[in-house]
Amino acid sequence: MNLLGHYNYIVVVVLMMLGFYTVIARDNLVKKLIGLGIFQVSVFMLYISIGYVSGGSVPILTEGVTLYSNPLPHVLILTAIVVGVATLALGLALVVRIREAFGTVEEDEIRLKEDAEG
Amino acid sequence: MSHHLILRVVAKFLIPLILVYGLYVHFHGEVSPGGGFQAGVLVASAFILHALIFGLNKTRPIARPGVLKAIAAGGVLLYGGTGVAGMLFGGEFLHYGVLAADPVKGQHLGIILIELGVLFTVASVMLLIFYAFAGRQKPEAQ
Amino acid sequence: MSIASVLLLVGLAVLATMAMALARGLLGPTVYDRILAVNMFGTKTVLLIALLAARSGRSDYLDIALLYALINFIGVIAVLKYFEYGSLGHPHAEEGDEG
Amino acid sequence: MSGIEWLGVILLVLGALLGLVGGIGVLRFPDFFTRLHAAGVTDTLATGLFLSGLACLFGDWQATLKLALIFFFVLFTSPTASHALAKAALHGGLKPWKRREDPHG
Amino acid sequence: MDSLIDVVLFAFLIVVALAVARGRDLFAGAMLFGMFSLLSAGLFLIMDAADVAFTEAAVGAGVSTVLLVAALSLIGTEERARRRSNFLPLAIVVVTGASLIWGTFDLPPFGDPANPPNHHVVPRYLEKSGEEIGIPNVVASVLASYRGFDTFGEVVVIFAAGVGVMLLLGGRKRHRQRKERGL
Amino acid sequence: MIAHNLVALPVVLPLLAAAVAVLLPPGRKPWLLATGIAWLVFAASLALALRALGGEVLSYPMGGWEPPWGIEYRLDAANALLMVLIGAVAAAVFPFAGPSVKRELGEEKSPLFYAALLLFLAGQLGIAVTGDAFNVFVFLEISSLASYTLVASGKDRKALTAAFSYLIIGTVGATFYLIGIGLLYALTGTLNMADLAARIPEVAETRAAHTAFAFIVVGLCMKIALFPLHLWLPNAYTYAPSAVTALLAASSTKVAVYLLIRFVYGIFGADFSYREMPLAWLLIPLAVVGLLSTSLVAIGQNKVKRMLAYSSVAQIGYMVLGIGMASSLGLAAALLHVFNHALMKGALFMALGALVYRVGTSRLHQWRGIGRRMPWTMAAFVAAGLSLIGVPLTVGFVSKWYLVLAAIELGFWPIVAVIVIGSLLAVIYIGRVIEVAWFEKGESDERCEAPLSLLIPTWVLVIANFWFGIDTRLTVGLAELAAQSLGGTP
Amino acid sequence: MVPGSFAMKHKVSLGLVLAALWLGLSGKLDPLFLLLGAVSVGFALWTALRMDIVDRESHPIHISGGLIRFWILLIRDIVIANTQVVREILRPRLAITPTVVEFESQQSSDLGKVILGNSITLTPGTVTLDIQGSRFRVHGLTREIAEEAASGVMDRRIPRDVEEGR
Repeated sequence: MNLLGHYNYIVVVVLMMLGFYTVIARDNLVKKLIGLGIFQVSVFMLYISIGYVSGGSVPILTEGVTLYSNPLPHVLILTAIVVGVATLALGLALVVRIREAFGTVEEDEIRLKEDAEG
Repeated sequence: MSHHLILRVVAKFLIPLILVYGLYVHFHGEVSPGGGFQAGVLVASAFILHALIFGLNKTRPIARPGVLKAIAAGGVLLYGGTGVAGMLFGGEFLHYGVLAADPVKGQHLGIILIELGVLFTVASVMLLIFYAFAGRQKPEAQ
Repeated sequence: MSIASVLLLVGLAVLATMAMALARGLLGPTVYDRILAVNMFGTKTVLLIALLAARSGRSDYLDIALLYALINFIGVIAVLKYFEYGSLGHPHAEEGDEG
Repeated sequence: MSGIEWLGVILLVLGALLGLVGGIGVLRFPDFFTRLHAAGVTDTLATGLFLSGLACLFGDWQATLKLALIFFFVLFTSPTASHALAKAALHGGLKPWKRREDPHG
Repeated sequence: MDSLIDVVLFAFLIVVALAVARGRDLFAGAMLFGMFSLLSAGLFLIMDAADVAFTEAAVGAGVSTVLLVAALSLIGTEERARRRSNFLPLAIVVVTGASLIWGTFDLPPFGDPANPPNHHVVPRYLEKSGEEIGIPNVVASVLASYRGFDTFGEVVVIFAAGVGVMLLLGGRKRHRQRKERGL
Repeated sequence: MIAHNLVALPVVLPLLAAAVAVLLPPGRKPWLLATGIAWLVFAASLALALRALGGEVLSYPMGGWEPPWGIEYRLDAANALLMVLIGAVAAAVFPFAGPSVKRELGEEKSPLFYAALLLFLAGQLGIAVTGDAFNVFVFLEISSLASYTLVASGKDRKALTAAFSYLIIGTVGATFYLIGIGLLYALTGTLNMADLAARIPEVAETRAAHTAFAFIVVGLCMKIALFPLHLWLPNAYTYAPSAVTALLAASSTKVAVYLLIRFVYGIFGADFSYREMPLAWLLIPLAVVGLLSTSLVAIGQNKVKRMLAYSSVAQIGYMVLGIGMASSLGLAAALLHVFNHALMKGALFMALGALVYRVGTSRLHQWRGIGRRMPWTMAAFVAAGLSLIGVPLTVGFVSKWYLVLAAIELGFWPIVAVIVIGSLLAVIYIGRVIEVAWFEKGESDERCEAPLSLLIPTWVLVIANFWFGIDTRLTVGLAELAAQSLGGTP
Repeated sequence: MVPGSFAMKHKVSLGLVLAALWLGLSGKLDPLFLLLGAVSVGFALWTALRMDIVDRESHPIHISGGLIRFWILLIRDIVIANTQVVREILRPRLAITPTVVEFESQQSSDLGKVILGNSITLTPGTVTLDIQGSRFRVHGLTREIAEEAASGVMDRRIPRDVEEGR
């Protein structure tokens, strides 16, 4: 194990957990979505770190260059970013509707209103 | 916001430039970073800028939701259709090599078609989503 | 002093500026200060990306900076519109060109 | 380093220093409107110097053109955004800070 | 050069993420989220992922911010102070994070060209895509051709989000009816 | 051409049809299109299953790029079983959706609604056949986004919050899965499932592989709604429109269970999962506790839909129990129960939808005497309920029987007892409904049978419950074949 | 806004600007990319026309002569103003005297006002707060800077031909 060589991974994990914490600890639904976004973007960083090759160059074929970064994680993350936006858009649409129906976007207040309804 | 004099003039000036830049990003995706998705976002944001400054009521007639919906579906169909064409020409789904006599030419053709599909869908869906949010009125305080 | 080390130093200076903008964004106190900070942060990032482009010698990275310069503007406009009208769709204000 | 590279380095360093000063101003100044001026420093001259310095280092016409384009966009959008922001702040009831009368307003 | 800028960017990211986790203003949260995307775009660029940086900048700075602001204009920006205890979420996060860090310790070293991902599957893309696909951007050729089906899925995901948002937010009539019934 | 591309067609057809559906005018046309597609998919999946039953493994390279460079679609006995299941349920639920959704939601948004339904179907099928670990994520998200939308389109405002918590849990689960795949990729350099399976043994000793395994399993368990992670499910099922509930209950969690099986046995291998990792110690206790506790909760519900939702969580316990036993027989039982539970829950929720169509609610106390007013509909409910309990000659009996056999084989006697107790609890909650519906007096005795357009699809599934309970060649054959090929014993 | 040949002129100018932008960005001269460029420029032009945003405001081709002189003077002003603001920022004890001034501008066209307003904002130390009719409200970092802005130096410098056609 090599702490210096891995600080990238460690920081990425810390970021992920900050996002994850926001998702599970905050009651506000918009905040949850923002936390989810941070969680996802940090996972993307994990992938890109995996694909990084030190001394390599961006994977666009250029004459005279032999060492490229790994393009596959880039491709995967491009797809995942799109998935992230799609989720964010849908989640926000849901929150807007929840606000209209319940008058609040705080999870515990919503739960109280729901329980009152039975 | 159209009474914002400065904003209005600058937006009028910027919108065509954003459009050309977006399409440049699209068509040069093969040689440099970029591609259908980023271009779709840029094209949509040109329209979003228009809507922000001149009001949604002015943007809707220019890019009508019905038309956008058709373009969005059309993009998916274009992508899928290219794939099905691969099947019809005797290959697998999304096998572009069989689309032309020379496999490399076929690949090229296929990639151009599917990137267009991506552009269509992304640009129109982004704009539709913006319409859906911005076109809604704030609920009365409860 | 090689060009690479100059670029590094300059990059750190840009990052320091970004840090100050970030601090202003976190301190506030008004929402306008925050938007100002975000806008400034954005322009500095454009510079940073341009710097990274120069480091790798690839002019196509500049496309990213260009994209960001354009998109950042739209974000700020959206935020402002929200603060002035409370809605992005804002149907009225078609007339009355001067405010 | 060749002459043009020296020029580029000097421009870059100047731009970066100017940017730093702007950043200090944004932190130091007492209210939103004054901070706007400090941010203006970093947007105009600092960006211009910085990008032209990079153009010297690139030494490639396409990069120069793109850098010019970036500068051009920043030049257009930044005062527009500043103005819109100032206008919104005024509209939103923010009072400019004034010396003497009310030092903390 | 990379590692120093890298470290500073990571520090910024942590500050921003902490501010999001602790702050109470949703609007500030939205702006910080934009910053977060932007900073990560910078990191992607440092790690040679230009296409990803491009997309993240477009999405994070453009789409996400505009969408969040648009949604906040319908929701309101104040967030109420939290009443529940933080203990359980904190415990879950610490356990998850610790296990992940524990697991990443023996990942192959960061940036080593000898890592397994660089020697399986990918060499074909880098060596042959020039002649098989004929375009220089390897990311584009993998995206559009070798893994074109994933990209088809990506387009469909966006399409699905569009369908969902339109189904949820399109049309005001049903919304009024629901509110009368609901309240 | 069709024979060559048959593996891809069930996924591609609904995807394209979803785009077409958006373009159609509101009304019946989107529904007709969706139904037609569902039948085509069912036919294709049957044809595929027959080939898989012959022991054939079909590999289909998407885009013509052979694996591991391209995305592979790979059909063996396990996914053939799953495809038949999804196809069958869709073929029955889609026709049912027409009248039911028209009554519950109106027709103005039918193009979008059926587009979402088709996207959901395509996503599920995509997960089932793909042989690429990242492609799984993409299709997982397609089907998840569609299902959040579908759940949120329920009438009650609680549907919105249910959909939101589903979205949060689902996305966190998918992201955990993504982390796991990322770590695996860092270790092996491949995303193809078969290739992964071949390369994992080399790195099995590393901690990164263990972490990857943990994240994938936990992520999938969120999607499965395994006991402590199940909280999103009851609300989502309760407030979604009836047709959507039938479809979700019958396929969504089942696909996730299949994925878990695929990863635990097919990719990591039973040896790694049970020797290297203490998976059995995790799964069996959770399954047992979940099975018993949620069955008890189900008894206490006064809304039938919610009761069935909790029962679904309990039934997931049986499947996980089968997975946790780590034997070929247990695995076969789990796969069998995936299939059989889909049939019975599909039938139950459809019968419930037909009842709600007339009564307007699923509150139990308003169902008094409903058995006399809607005898055929209620009979379908009862028949499917018997299958849920596990009465002989129904599918429910077959899978529980195999589960008991697997437990006996390993000498896990307490588990046999748990299975029996679970069935007894099911007798109680189904019995409550029967009691209210048949033996309590309602306000009127007027006949008001559900329309034939709802009854016929429901009864088709009910009959399937008996058919596959008696003739078990296809299902048991495929399940055993799958269990053998996945390698059940560590 | 302006009918006939006048509008045509703006279309052509916009088209040329866009084509130049494409060529500059692309830097490729093979037929395929030129064709794609033509398509892109055509699309942007068509959209701009549909949006009705092609007019003298967005494409002020009628300003020609005085523009270069104006730019040079503006750049000089920006440099001077920057040094002023930098001095204020770096002063050990802040000595700024923020002031809001109002003044009447001679610009009658919208374009003239925009140019003036943006020029004022571009020069650090002054920000245009609001434009009401021809009345400008400007915030200055110090009283001197603000008063200089109100003195109308910049105003008089804007080329006369901005007003053409009004």
